Amino acid sequence: MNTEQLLSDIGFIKPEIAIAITLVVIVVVDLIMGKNKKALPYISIAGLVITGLLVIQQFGTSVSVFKTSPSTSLLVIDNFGLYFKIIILLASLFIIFFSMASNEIKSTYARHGEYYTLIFGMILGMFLLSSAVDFILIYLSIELLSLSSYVLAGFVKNSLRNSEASLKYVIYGGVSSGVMLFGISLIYGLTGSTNLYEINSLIQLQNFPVVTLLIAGLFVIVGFGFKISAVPFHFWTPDVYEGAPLPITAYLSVASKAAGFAVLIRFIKITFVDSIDEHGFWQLISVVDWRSIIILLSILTMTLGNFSALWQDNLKRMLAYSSIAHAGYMLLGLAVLSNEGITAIMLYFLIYLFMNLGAFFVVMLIANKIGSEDIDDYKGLGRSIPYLGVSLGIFLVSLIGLPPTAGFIAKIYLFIALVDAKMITLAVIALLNTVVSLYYYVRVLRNLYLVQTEEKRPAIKMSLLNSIILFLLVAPLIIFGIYFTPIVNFAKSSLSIFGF
Amino acid sequence: MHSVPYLSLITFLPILGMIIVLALPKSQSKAIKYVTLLVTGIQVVIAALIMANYNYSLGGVFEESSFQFVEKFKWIYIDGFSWLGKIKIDYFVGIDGISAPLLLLTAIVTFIATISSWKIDKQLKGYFALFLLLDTGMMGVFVALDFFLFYIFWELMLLPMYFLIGIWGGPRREYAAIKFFLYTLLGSIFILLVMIGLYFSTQETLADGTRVFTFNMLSMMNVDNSVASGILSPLNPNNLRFIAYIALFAGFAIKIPMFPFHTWLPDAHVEAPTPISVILAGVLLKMGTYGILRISFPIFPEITEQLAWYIALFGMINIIYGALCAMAQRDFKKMIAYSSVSHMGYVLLGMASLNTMGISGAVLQMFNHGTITAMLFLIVGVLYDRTHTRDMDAFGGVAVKMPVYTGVVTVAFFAAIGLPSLSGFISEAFVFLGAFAVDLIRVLTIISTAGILLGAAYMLWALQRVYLGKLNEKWADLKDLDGREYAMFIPLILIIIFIGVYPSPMLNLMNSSVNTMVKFIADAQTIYNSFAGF
Amino acid sequence: MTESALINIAVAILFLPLLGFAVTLLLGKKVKKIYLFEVFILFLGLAGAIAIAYTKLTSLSDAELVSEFTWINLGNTPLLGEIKINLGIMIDNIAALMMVVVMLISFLVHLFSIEYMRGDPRYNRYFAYLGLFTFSMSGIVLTHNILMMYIFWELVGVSSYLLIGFWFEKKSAADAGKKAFIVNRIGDVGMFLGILMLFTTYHTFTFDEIFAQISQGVLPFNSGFWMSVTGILIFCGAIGKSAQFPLHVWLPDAMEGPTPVSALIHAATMVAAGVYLVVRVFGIMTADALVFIATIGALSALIPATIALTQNDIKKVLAYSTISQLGYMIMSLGVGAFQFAFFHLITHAFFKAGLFLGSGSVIHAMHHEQDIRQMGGLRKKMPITYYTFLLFSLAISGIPLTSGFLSKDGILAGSFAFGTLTGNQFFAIVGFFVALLTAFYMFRMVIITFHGEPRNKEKYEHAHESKAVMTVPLIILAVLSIFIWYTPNPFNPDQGWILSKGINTHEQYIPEETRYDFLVPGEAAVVEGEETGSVMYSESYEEAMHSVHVPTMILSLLMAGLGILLAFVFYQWKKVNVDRLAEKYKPLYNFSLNKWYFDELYDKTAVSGTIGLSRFLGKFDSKVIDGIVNGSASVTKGFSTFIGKFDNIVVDGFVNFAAYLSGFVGLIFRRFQTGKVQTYLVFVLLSVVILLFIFNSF
Amino acid sequence: MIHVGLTHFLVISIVLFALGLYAVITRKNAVMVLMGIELILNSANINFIAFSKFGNFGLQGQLIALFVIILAAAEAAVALAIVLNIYKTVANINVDEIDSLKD
Repeated sequence: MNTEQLLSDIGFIKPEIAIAITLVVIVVVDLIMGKNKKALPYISIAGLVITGLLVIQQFGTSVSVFKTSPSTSLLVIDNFGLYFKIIILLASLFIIFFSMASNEIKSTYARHGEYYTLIFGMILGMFLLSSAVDFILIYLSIELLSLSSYVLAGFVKNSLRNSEASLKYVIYGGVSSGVMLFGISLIYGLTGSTNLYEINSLIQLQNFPVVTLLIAGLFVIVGFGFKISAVPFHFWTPDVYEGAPLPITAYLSVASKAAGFAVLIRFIKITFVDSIDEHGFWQLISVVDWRSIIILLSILTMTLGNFSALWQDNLKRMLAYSSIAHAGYMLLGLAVLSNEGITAIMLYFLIYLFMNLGAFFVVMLIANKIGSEDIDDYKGLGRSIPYLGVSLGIFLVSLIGLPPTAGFIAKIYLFIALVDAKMITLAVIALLNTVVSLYYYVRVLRNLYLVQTEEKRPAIKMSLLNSIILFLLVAPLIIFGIYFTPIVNFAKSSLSIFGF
Repeated sequence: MHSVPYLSLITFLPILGMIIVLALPKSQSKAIKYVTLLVTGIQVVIAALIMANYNYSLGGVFEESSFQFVEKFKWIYIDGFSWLGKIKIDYFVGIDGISAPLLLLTAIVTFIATISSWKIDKQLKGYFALFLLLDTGMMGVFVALDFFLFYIFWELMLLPMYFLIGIWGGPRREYAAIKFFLYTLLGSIFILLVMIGLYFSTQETLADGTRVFTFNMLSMMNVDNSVASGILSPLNPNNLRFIAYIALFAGFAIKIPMFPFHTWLPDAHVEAPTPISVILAGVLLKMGTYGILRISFPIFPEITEQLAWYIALFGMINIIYGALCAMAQRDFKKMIAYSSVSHMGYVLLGMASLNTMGISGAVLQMFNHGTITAMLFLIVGVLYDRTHTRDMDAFGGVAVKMPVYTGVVTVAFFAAIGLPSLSGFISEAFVFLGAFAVDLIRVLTIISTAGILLGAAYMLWALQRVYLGKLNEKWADLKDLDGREYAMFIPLILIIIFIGVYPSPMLNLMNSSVNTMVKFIADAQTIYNSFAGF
Repeated sequence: MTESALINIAVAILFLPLLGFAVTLLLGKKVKKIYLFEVFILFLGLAGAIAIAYTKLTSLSDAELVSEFTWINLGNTPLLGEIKINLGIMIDNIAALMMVVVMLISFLVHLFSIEYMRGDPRYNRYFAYLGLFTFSMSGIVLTHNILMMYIFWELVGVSSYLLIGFWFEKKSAADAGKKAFIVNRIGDVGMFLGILMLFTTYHTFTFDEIFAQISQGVLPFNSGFWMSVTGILIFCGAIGKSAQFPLHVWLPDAMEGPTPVSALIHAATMVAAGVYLVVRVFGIMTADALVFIATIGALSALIPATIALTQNDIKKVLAYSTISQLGYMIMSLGVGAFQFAFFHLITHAFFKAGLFLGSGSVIHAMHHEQDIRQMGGLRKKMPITYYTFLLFSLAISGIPLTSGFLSKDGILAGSFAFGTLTGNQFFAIVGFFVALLTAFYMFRMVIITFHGEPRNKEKYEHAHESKAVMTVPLIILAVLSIFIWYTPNPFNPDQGWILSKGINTHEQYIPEETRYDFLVPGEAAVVEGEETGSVMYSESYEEAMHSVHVPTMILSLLMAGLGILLAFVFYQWKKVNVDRLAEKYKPLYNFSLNKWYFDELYDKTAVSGTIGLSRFLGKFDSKVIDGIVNGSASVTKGFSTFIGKFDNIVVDGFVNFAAYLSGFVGLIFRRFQTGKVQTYLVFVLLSVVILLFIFNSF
Repeated sequence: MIHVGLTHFLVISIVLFALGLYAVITRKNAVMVLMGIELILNSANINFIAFSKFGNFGLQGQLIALFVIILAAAEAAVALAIVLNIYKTVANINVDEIDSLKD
């Protein structure tokens, strides 16, 4: 490929470049300023904002860049990817603010340079992941993402919880990415290509040994499943979430999940979809019954997530399981194998972003004060922290999926997709799961408000900034809960995946 | 189409009130109370205005044109799904003869409940905020004509109720609250599923001629709107309408509460603070039966006909079973709670008759039970405030110390027994007259008349155990009613007596709608049978 | 013109007592003398009633004054057609007469109570309740439709409940009130079902419209059988109110109420309402229904009479005699002796009210001592009471020259005639036997109470004749118990105005094949009927009546005489030692003394049955139903160690079972979360392998 | 002189893969576990190279292998750093004893 081609292609990855530049700037500034790290978060925020603008400005384009051959390329820029990039950016933005508020992170003031650098490492990984269409790039970006998050998970060095989390994370992640890589190698062996589109067309043309394809596919899915923490690849999630610093936990639960979903959806859709019928349902290439696999995974995921969450006393851990459960719901949207389902997932993610981050944020602020994430330490706290309490309530209610919060919209949209695909049974299972989830979410509210305690509970003074962040997290849940046209439109318009 | 958006006003006024209450400082307890009182008071006024401007001749039920105070505008309108067409949800409210009485009831009961909330001292800011939120939810359910909107209001009540029981309730309040929450949520997920199913089975034609899926209840009632492929459309030879009906019915039955889904009720009532019990029994229970009338009946008329006998059966069970259980209680409030189970049975029985007298009776019974049972719970509250016990055997001879109060009690109890010249009698008589006229359920009706007897038995027994006999010296210094309590009881008594003596206004209010409903269901048979072919 | 005037008066005297009730109740606390207002209203009522009766009977004897208005109008309904409920009042001779009886006795009782109730803490409220009762009773009398009948039916039930339990501090009183109301309700449920039948068939409640449709041959479910059923169901109401067997148990307990109340409600008027009801709907009573009615009547006449023999509470004796007399009337209706039933209602109203007020005066004098064994010799102390009481006793025993003789004789003749026509003499035999018993127990009471030596000295010392306000009513009633008011001929009432003019009988409307043969008027009867206003009986019946007239008179006189004689032999001249006799026939004696153990029977069966069932269901509900939905408590307990913390959120119940289940599932799941990363990896690999095997099959 | 074909390479890679997993699962010492991961990665590498050689798909395979080697190095570096950190805090790097985080 020639240079001007290359140059023009570079024009399409401005956001990624912006991220990279910010990363470098952070490193440099960190070196120059030495002890004073005040500027770093603001630099990162600026970087994110700029990137955001670039991303938005890219909306509508649908091209494949960095051609490896006339037909194949490494990246595609399409609304689908951009949508997830927006989500990732939003999440990162919030996380920066969280980090500024979190005691844990403050305690590592000296190493803030690394911290933000690593975060941007993650962001870069996720960006590439959400628009990669070549296994090489997919694998590389996953590794990029993982390596940064391994370190971040154990960022607070002197804390055993942190270190243990990161150790588990790195081993677990290492193995799963290894397995994935092995799967990729098999696929490469079968088809002689690592480009999803090419593989797709090849599979359609000649029929490969199913077993090998299945093994390969499963191995790859192990890798993705690890990222989106789908059962049975989820085991790291609770431990790491509990161990990691809270902002990082929040970040993992939203951003890296989002990237994981983006790539998983893209992988399934590009690799195994034959055609799309007029109702927007995907016709799979009939080699392996991926749909059943996904259905199985999704049922396992939400059920296990919810039922295990019942048992948790540590709020962080409970939220970890709840995030697993939500991954399960979203997998349902994928199981539908229809544009409708994908829209549902994307909508769900946007809303999930706010409610989950919100929940973690409140937990963090409370933990900052009372130094515990144990649900039993929340007893009777509600009165002394009116605003935090109420907003936590709203987040949890939204996580349950009750109107008039956006959580309800996310759920109902998912169910609409399911019923539309005549998957009533799945819908019922999901709904029953919702009822189960009520137990543990409400348990928190119960401890906050219903339980009367004698001893005076500490009041928490909120800095203006935190109040604003809290508001920014709560407001959308209510607004979109009542008037959700814009987000649905947004999700819908971002549906177009390159090549279809 | 009225220029004044009465319904939106009456529905969202409490939200405004809630905001004001939240804005007020904790210390301003008086102000908070008065704001709430004012808001609910205005609601009563608006309700009165609505009744004043109500056109008695319009039928409603299934045709939008004959609904009143209709407000309808685009709420959610998402275009350009190649395969799904548009997503369209309207803000669509309006009332007909079936919702109008309940609207009035809600306004009145809420107002009374506010007065009886006066004694609340614990965190009253939160209390009244939630109270008002609940109010909006209830009003909304009764005015919503779009299923989606209906469902939102339906769920909106859950949380406030959970907290109102859970924070201001009795010793086992947490258990009661979560039980209420879970039961109702379980019920509403069925409703949700059916709602989505119906959504995909119904398309309405827009002005520009395009057909689009809709949550509009009225469209769902019209067969012409159903989509052949829809899983709940009668055009679909292997549709799931039957299962859907059961699910929907179960969803509503939990709220009624219908045997055997009733077990949350006694707990919730016993633990809830008095005003909340009043609201719970006075309004919330009605939503179950209202939902059945407003949604199940007209949308699934053919299955309604098929299952009429079973509905009546459950009605009968509720009547007898509830009465007998009530008889067994020592806890005053529990007794009343079970009596509610029994009285809601009459509503079911009346609805099952599917004829004008029966359904009018049912709707009127909803209204009457709302007022009467509200009074009963207030009565328990009055006693509980003074003595802090609800064990009926701990009393005796209260009448000596509180003659006026006992007079009130007598009126309320006899109203509950269905004494002629008090409102309870009219509705029960209508229910029986309607149900007896139907050959199918006549036997069940005859058995149900035992309820008349049992009702008298447990009510009078309670009356005697608590109020008559020798005065239990423990309560030698009981005070009779104070002004605030007069304010709660007198309006209710007047309503009960007025409707008992001259029910025509109420009956006329609902009559044309009930007739329309009956006719609609009767006619639907032939229409739906024609699909039996394929 | 006069019609409308009468209607207006009627409406006025119907609602005046309600006004009295309201005013007296509301002002009772403030104005001490407000009860006088109530009494005054009753006086007006009495005047009005008499005016109505007089004009009605003299000027427009055969007319039937109706005025109605539409109460509820549902218009033309889809499935049921036109639905329109009219309420209104109807004045025919029977109603007019009944109004006089009600108002008169009510007024007298008001007077009597002024003295009797003096010093009661709730003095005014008592009069208020009396007002309520009078209102409801007038409603029953004046209604022109069965729905309104039912409405006021229940209202008298309530006022009776309030008055019986007036001294509610006494548990027995409160119990009695409750019992009365509930037992009545049993009957009312039957009546209500009957009403349902009628409405479902005829879409109206108005008597005349129903009758009209019946005479056109419209029957419930088009069968005579269901017509009879309907009739019997309606009659159930009467069984309850008129305390007929087997629902008679409430009346004796009702004596817990103040004695004037017993006189007004439980002797003269309310309990007679049952008879009045049957009189009203007599037109729809088929032969089968009437036989049923007659049987009930006969039993109710017999059983209480046997019980009254041994009772020692003066009011209890009277109560049982009341039931017995009501039984007479019902029986007489059953055998078709329609007029005499109503005639006896009137006469009985007067002398029984008299008896009660008399006993009231005695009780008042004896400081609320009711046991006749504590009395005796009161004759000298309270002459007026004694002589009036004696007169009433003669009347109830059916001794000539008293009103009682006339009506009772008519009833016996009626049943006798019925016997001769149908060959079933059961009712006649019962009738005569009861006549004997009645005479006996009445005079037993008279003798023990007023004759002989005082048994309780100091009570006797304080005893004294009551004040005029109490004795005057007695005298008035006594006067009214003499034949002359009803007929010139003391031995045959037929020529008396009350039978010839007053009670102009209804015809029957049901198809002729369902009636008694003798209730099918032949041609001649109709011709004759036009003179008497009666178009009811076949001439064969008229003849039978004639033929049995004299024998009946003789027989009944014998019975009454014998009864009185025995009473004197036993108690006055002590020729036979009663106690020895009682010893000798102890079982019989106890059986009678304990009222045939009816209360015990009902307690053991119906009452405890219901209570037991309710207790069971109560448990059932909290344990099983909650259980089924809730999951069995034992399981929950067993695993409570597991559920531990989880219990705090959702204590037991469904919540619990689901909780337990889900919790258990959760437990299984958490076993995997060992915290050892290598174990995790094993699981992952395993699951991948499993997945492989599952999906390899494709 | 036997001819070495694709199968041989594949067999080796499978064996390596299995060994790697075995090491990861069984070894107590964290460093050993990391070694296992390296084995897994390299088994994949062998695949890539073998396929690209025998399946004559061009050089893409070798290319990937290079990338992977680099990444493996990076990963190892990070992992070892973490292990070191653990060792600092608990003076022990036995993977199966580090299980304070669990249900």
